[in-house]
Amino acid sequence: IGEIKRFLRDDGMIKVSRTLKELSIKIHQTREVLESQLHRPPTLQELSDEMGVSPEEITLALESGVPVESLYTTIHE
Amino acid sequence: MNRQNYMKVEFTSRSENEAFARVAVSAFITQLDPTLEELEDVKTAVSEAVTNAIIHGYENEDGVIYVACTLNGQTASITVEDHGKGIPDVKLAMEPLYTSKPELERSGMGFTMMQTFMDSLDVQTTFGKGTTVTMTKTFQSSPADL
Amino acid sequence: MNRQNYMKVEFTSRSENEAFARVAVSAFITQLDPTLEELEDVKTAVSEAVTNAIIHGYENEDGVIYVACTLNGQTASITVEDHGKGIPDVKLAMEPLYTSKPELERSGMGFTMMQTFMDSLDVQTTFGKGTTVTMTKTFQSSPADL
Ligand SMILES: Nc1ncnc2c1ncn2[C@@H]1O[C@H](COP(=O)(O)OP(=O)(O)O)[C@@H](O)[C@H]1O
Ligand SMILES: Nc1ncnc2c1ncn2[C@@H]1O[C@H](COP(=O)(O)OP(=O)(O)O)[C@@H](O)[C@H]1O
Ligand SMILES: [Mg+2]
Ligand SMILES: [Mg+2]
Repeated sequence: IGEIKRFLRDDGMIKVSRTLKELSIKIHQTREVLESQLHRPPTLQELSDEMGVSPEEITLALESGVPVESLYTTIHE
Repeated sequence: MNRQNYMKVEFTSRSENEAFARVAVSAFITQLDPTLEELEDVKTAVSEAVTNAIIHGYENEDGVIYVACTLNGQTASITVEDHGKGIPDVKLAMEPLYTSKPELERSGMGFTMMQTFMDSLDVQTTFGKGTTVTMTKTFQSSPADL
Repeated sequence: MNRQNYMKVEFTSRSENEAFARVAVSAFITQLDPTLEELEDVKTAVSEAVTNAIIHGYENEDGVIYVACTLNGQTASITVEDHGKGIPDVKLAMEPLYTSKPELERSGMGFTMMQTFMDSLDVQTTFGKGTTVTMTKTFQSSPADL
């Protein structure tokens, strides 16, 4: 069943919810990288330029994504 | 979620608000757990309708655009309304490749894209008063719900 | 962007629309180029105000919530309005830890959070008619513009 689901997903069945979660993880990773480069929190535009994703899309991903608190465990699992 | 859920958003007709309109609709529709492809389709259709309101309806002057979305089961009904100049000949306007602004390098494919990416498209317009575009799309149920 | 830009959104008072309201406001204020921290502050304040409208204003019955956002320079002004039951004693309601629904394990910290995370908070209410919460926040200019 896992195989079938994976096949379906890869075949145009990918749920937005999954993509947004992945994007939100990437946003938080990018933010950490930029913050250490700039020595201050990056703005949305800076994140957007770095990731090639519009600031509005970023706000959507942040909302549907992984809560910041559970990020650490997700990334380091 | 048996009764219908709706949202309406209104905003200044500026191109910098187009991404906002797209994301507002996306955020509301994520409740139906769409696939990436389904959501992309809706976003493209909303973009085209909002761009039309900005550049044709209001001809880049400040006006107000209204976007509404109603959810009924797995079906979303979306309207994009402007109180701009209206369309003198809708049948002609909806023809593929027709554009009244060839000088702006418009493709004339906006209505065709709305038609292609959504399940239905209806255009109501009164010349001199404005235009309301209504589109619907039914989303697949989540595999988990089947 | 000299003239002021605004958006208004209305939606059914359901908890599943809270995320929608947060995204709508966040997506709109991206135009002021906030940091993620600033965005979190605004989202928390909007959440608290919208939750109050849902559970206190409409007591979980279907009603309509109106959220508006106006941008003026680097300042965003946000209102959250309901036409629900209103607040009999605003001064008491705004006190930290006060809640009229202790049975729901509410923290009584909603207004305090709005006050903490935003620059200003104003509550207008008429008992039996509804409540309008107005909050403002000024964002730092983009470091790149300085
Ligand atoms: N909201 C609107 N208000 C006024 N005219 C419109 C509106 N939307 C579309 N039109 C008219 O319909 C034509 C076709 O629209 P469309 O298919 O999107 O092509 P394009 O935008 O590339 O011109 C436009 O050129 C314009 O004349
Ligand atoms: N929109 C509203 N409509 C009616 N009453 C409200 C509204 N917002 C707040 N209140 C009242 O103010 C009190 C304090 O609100 P808040 O500080 O958010 O605490 P809590 O929501 O945890 O009770 C609520 O318990 C309620 O009695
Ligand atoms: Mg067009
Ligand atoms: Mg509260």
